[in-house]
Amino acid sequence: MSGTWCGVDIAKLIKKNGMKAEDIPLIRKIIRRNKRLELLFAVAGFAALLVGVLTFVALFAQMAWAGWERITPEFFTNFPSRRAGQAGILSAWVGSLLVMLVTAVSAVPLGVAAGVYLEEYAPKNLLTDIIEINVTNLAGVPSIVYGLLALGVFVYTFGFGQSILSAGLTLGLLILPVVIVATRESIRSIPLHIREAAYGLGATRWQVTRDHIVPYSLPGIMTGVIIGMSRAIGETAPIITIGALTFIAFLPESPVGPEFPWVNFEWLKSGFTVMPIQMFNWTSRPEEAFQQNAAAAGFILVLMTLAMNAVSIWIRYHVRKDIKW
Amino acid sequence: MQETNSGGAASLVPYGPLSVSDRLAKKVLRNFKERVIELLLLGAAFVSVLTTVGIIWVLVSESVNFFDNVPIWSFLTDTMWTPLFAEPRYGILPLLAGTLTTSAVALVVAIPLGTTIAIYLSEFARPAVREVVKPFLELLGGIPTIVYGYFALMVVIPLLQLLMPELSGFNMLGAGIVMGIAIIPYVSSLAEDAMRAVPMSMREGSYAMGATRLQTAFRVVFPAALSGILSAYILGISRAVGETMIVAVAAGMQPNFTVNPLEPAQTISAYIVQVALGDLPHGSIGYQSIFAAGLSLMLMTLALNLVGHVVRRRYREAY
Amino acid sequence: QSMVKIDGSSTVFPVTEAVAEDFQSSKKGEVKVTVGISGTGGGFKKFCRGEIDIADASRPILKKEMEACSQAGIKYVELPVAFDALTVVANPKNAFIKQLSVEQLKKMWEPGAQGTITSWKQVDPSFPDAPLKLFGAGSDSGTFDYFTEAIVGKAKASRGDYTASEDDNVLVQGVSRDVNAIGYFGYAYYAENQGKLKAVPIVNKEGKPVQPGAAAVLDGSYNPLSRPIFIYVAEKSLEKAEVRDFVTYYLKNASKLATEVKYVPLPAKAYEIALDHVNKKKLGTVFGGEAEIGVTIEALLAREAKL
Amino acid sequence: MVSVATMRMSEQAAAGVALQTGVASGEARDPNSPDTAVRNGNAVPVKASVENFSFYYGDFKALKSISMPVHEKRVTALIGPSGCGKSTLLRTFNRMHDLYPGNRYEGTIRLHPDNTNLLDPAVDPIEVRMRIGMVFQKPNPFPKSIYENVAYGLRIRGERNRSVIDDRVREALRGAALWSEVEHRLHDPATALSGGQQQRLCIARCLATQPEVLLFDEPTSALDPIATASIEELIHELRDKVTILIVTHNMQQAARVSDYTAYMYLGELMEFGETNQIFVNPKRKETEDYITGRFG
Amino acid sequence: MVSVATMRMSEQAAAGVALQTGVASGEARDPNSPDTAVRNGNAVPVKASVENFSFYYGDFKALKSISMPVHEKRVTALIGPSGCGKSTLLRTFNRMHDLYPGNRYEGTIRLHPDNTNLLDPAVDPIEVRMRIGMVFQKPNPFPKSIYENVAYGLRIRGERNRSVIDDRVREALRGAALWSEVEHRLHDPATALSGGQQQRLCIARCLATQPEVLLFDEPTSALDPIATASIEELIHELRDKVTILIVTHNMQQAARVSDYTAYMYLGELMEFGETNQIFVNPKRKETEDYITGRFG
Ligand SMILES: Nc1ncnc2c1ncn2[C@@H]1O[C@H](COP(=O)(O)OP(=O)(O)OP(=O)(O)O)[C@@H](O)[C@H]1O
Ligand SMILES: Nc1ncnc2c1ncn2[C@@H]1O[C@H](COP(=O)(O)OP(=O)(O)OP(=O)(O)O)[C@@H](O)[C@H]1O
Ligand SMILES: [Mg+2]
Ligand SMILES: [Mg+2]
Ligand SMILES: O=P([O-])([O-])[O-]
Repeated sequence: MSGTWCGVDIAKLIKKNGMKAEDIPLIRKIIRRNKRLELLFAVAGFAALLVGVLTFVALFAQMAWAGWERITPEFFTNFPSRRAGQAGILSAWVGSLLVMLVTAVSAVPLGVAAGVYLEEYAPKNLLTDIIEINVTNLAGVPSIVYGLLALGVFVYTFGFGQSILSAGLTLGLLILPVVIVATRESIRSIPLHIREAAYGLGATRWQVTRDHIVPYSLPGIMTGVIIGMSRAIGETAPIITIGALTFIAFLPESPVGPEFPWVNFEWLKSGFTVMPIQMFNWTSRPEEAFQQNAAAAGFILVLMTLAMNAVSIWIRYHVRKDIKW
Repeated sequence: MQETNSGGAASLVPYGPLSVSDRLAKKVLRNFKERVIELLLLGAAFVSVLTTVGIIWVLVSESVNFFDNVPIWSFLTDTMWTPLFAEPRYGILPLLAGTLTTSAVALVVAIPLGTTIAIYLSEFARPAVREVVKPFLELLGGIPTIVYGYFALMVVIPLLQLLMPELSGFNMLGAGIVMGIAIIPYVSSLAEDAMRAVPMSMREGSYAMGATRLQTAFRVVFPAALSGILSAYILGISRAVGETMIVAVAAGMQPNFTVNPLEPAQTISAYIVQVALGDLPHGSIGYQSIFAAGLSLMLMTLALNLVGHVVRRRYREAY
Repeated sequence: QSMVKIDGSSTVFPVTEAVAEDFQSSKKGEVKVTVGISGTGGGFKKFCRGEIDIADASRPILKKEMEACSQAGIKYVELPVAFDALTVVANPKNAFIKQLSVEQLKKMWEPGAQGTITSWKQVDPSFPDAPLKLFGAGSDSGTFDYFTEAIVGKAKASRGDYTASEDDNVLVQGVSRDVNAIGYFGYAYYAENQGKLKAVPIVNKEGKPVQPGAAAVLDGSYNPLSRPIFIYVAEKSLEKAEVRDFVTYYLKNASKLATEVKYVPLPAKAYEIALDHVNKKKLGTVFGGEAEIGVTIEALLAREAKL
Repeated sequence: MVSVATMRMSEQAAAGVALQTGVASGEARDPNSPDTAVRNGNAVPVKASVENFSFYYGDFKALKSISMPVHEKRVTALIGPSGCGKSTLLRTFNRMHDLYPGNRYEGTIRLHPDNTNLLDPAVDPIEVRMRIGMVFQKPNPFPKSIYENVAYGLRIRGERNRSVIDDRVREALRGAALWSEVEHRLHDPATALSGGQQQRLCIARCLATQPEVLLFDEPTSALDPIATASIEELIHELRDKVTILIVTHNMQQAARVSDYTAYMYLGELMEFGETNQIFVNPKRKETEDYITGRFG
Repeated sequence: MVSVATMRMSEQAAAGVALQTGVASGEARDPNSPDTAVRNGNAVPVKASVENFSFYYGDFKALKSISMPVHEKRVTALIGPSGCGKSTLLRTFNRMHDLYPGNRYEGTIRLHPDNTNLLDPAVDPIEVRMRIGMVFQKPNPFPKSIYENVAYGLRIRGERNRSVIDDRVREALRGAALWSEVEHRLHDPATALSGGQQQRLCIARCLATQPEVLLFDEPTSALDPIATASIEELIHELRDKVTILIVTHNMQQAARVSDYTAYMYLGELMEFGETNQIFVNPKRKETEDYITGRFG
């Protein structure tokens, strides 16, 4: 009988009339064997973790190393230039900022509203099912396909051209599923009894949504939005697809106008460049010195995403903790 | 007097989907505002559907023109992809082979590593470690892929060439490995979430039997979280299939019909971005070809998502 | 606000970019200049739709493009701005390539070679039986058009199984890493990476192997791979002061800036003629919409003078 | 703390003003409505009457043809073993079941004096909930300040006047015997209160809008004995100001706080009567078994 | 169903064989171990003795210097108001608290006959858990087949032999009075069983590895009355085969199933004794108050 295992006849061990003091060594033998495997896995797990973390460190260190010298105040205030030493990322980071603004303004209200609808309002019917499957589906659609959508719809059909508006809307659609999912998850974590308390007082659905659901899920939504944005800010492929690989050595019109109503939407139509594009552009330069610039831009880009992620982590662990049920 | 709730369709889900039955919504006057708001919210939710419709419309309408010129059969069977050359050939197979091969390499890296990390974080690591490491891993997912692309080209492939001097300077292996690392966070983070969601009572049941952490993890937690873990894999696969910049930079942009990861190749997404870099004139067959390629890509991810849907249904958490 | 929109060739891009940069700073930022990279073909397409003021081109405008432009009522001034030497490069460790003839290059690159010519030995029996690794420009670029025209004899006729990139640095990386690699791209990329690459002398019409370089381009001996590069300015745009200023600035500084970005400038005379064309709005092309190879500077000057 | 004791007195006085709910007895009444308790001879007016009421969770019939009165300004306790349907019945009174799909009502629950059928689809559930407040098993304050918790009911009724709200919040907190404990920290988060305080806050939240009926679903089961005692005392004080319906699984509590008791079993109402009678002299064997702990 | 009734008979016979746990009384014993119940004159051997045991959740002292015996092959019930520390004490027996950081033990729990101190840091908690099984409040079958649930304990001990496992699964299911109900669907998912069946499955899961002590933490509180009755019956049958420690908040249940009862209050052991004595003639006023429902 193959009932023995590391020298212990388990069947006999268990079948015996109960436990005796001398059985304990047998149990211990089994445990030792089990624990050896456990240790083995723990080591493997830790190693796997290291692969991930070390890759990140290597990547980051490599860029920091290569680009360190270029990171000066002028690097942020100079336009791109053919002279590597004078080239900066002014138009790139301003462009990234403005594109992100459009992205946030388009994706956040839509995503939050959609998430609220699906969690709080949606009846169980075909339409809701379709929307729901659709959102999951969109989350898996490659970003390059969004680029094609933008090329066909925003650039040519709507005639927005290769503008900040096109890019911002494209990335907005790209992160829409992220915002929706974050909103829904965050709403779902609000306990039922809070909702019942509000309804019990005679609140309408919208009152419950406005006074409770949205405020309490806000930290979770914020986290989702920031994670989405930090993904969007590094997106290269869809922006290339709309054809935004351009030398831009100027800033778009200021969004703040000099006279009433003090806002100005000209910038939406402006050409632009963004951080990853600028980086991509520099890496394809013949002069070695531009590789330094590319590394420096990459370093700053990663820092930007790092900072955004850090904010979202901070929200997750601090702001969220303040809401207790 | 008998009154029935108009929400009548008997659904037995206790405290189920958090929708207020239509009964609540029925009141007229005060609820006019409520109705309007609901419609606005529905409209917002519908934008995602419009996005899909838009994607499909754009891809299909351009592809239709493409397939007017290129028989669909030769698109599917021709083994050469040279749409922009003097004698264009439009066989999607080389791009497909490239896409599948790089994805396979990436998954061979990401799934074991991602799963191991997920199990380790969820079942082994102390909470303090987890709280520190998890965001770190998520950062790995936030790094722009263009950065990964040059990392593959400048660091990983030269390292691989030290091991395999014959290896060409662009290859699917290096691109795939780095892509795998880039998608580890998607896999590990979601899989970990799924395992975290397994109730503690399930673990307690196992530990109370004298199981070790490893046994608990593999025999109880993993199967209990299977649906979530499979979803994580599927998301990882669709990320790999659609990933663009890493392969565009490091895999060689060479539409070879091969599944040998040591060879350079081109993926569907890399083709699209290559053409986009050249900005083909709107309306030309080359322009249409990127939409046909995009359609193939979209169909692949759609299929994956359907599989994911079925898998989630099939292995839905039973606890 | 005044704006100059330029798009087109990636080959011409470095020159135009340099001009744009200096021009903008000379105007203290009052004029905005965008320089896109869409490839020559892409640039002309936009140009003929009237979307841009200036098209960068690494080859003369083609018949089809001329038709598109005239249909849209777009007239233009053609201005050569510099010369480029398409450079065939090999890995510096490669010992057997001393020179290559157009025939040999054709053998490697013609469409029929796809899948069949895979070893150096097939190119020339004296070469070793080493795998042939090819790197070249992406299929939507003027460089590709010119190279195929010059080598294979028909624009866009090329084998497909090579590493194609619009990003020439990727090609530099590829060739510098592989002993058996060969590739081609604009001279500037070679000039900046001379340590990593070796330029292959090309046997010219006269049967002499010639290394690419400014001198060889100027005296016309580096053929057939040297070519003029152009900008095309829309007639309507020339009515705008900022565009006129920009073009004038371009032609006055092209010589200096082209050298700076490792291109071969034209003789000073050529820029004078060009400036004259601008001022007199001499429209049209001197090439008649034909792809042409091996145009020397003198020939070019002669033609321009005739316009 | 002497001051607390004296404070209590004035609080109650204030609460008395705040809690004049229901209608004055002299008002016109529907002549058909059962004015008095059915089973008891004494003439306590009926605030609500359940008539032949059944309830379905989807296909599952959780309540089977229940009929009983709820007496005005009295405490009625619902007791019975777990799962018998106590909460289900209670939650019907403010149409909580409308929040979830698939639930179905049959029969009537009439609210007097106006004789409205709470379950009529034409009756807006929001209106019902504005008239009938509910306190839940687990204290569920909103994660807002103490003040905002109490003011919430007023806000959703459109009250904007700051001083009115201030007054009502104070009165409600006094009514819930919480004022002295939170007076100086009205703007602290409600979640920082202890369990018992939170539950009293939830009661104050209901009181602020002066409901006609208060529903309690096992309000003390999540609380420690001291907090439990304070809630029971509060119910005692509220009993002659508002109609109260309370679910409890604790027989002793039912005996202590209620005037009437309904014993339910498997979705049916087994016995209804004055609490004294039910506990001392139950009419049915099953009730006796349950009360004496022989079963359950 | 006649066949079930006859089946029961044979199941019990089989279970009898399967459940001969504990030691034969003739065997050698550590002379220092308290062999008999401390408070009772009768000579029931002690399976485990809690000595001066305190427990901390971080800084919170949840159990205060508890000492009590656990008699072999008897049922000991832990009763007391919510939060008094019943579950905390029970979970100590198989070192469940080790799973969470910040928990601390003080004192000893000795397991006889070998006199191991369960709480000794040198003693591997896994070893303790292999000897002492636990059934939880909420049935927690693994998301596997019925068969695999029961086989789990054997598998983690490394048993590979299919026929041995088959036998033990059958015996355990019979021991848990579940065999006849699942015999023909052993490979169905365990989650498809009803709550009561799931709980019996969890018991079978423990029985399969023949633990020396079985811990039950309110095993019926999530179940309906019928399922509760079946679990109680099962405990009845197991009582003279294995040592059982059970937490319950239901006094009637404690009275019905246990031989000994410990009454706890606020982390202290107030009274321990034979169940009869505790229920009929409690020594302390507090115990009486609790048992008669005057408090809690
Ligand atoms: N949302 C629901 N869907 C389906 N059945 C439900 C739902 N809520 C409760 N039930 C069932 O209805 C019956 C009555 O439940 P209810 O909660 O009213 O019992 P209860 O008397 O309040 O019990 P407890 O004392 O445990 O709170 C139970 O059988 C329960 O399982
Ligand atoms: N993980 C924990 N951390 C801190 N305190 C805890 C924890 N678990 C329980 N406690 C506290 O320890 C005390 C004893 O809890 P325990 O769960 O043992 O009570 P119990 O008697 O089982 O109660 P119940 O009948 O409600 O299950 C309680 O005051 C409880 O609040
Ligand atoms: Mg209830
Ligand atoms: Mg407990
Ligand atoms: O970008 P091109 O110069 O190669 O057209």
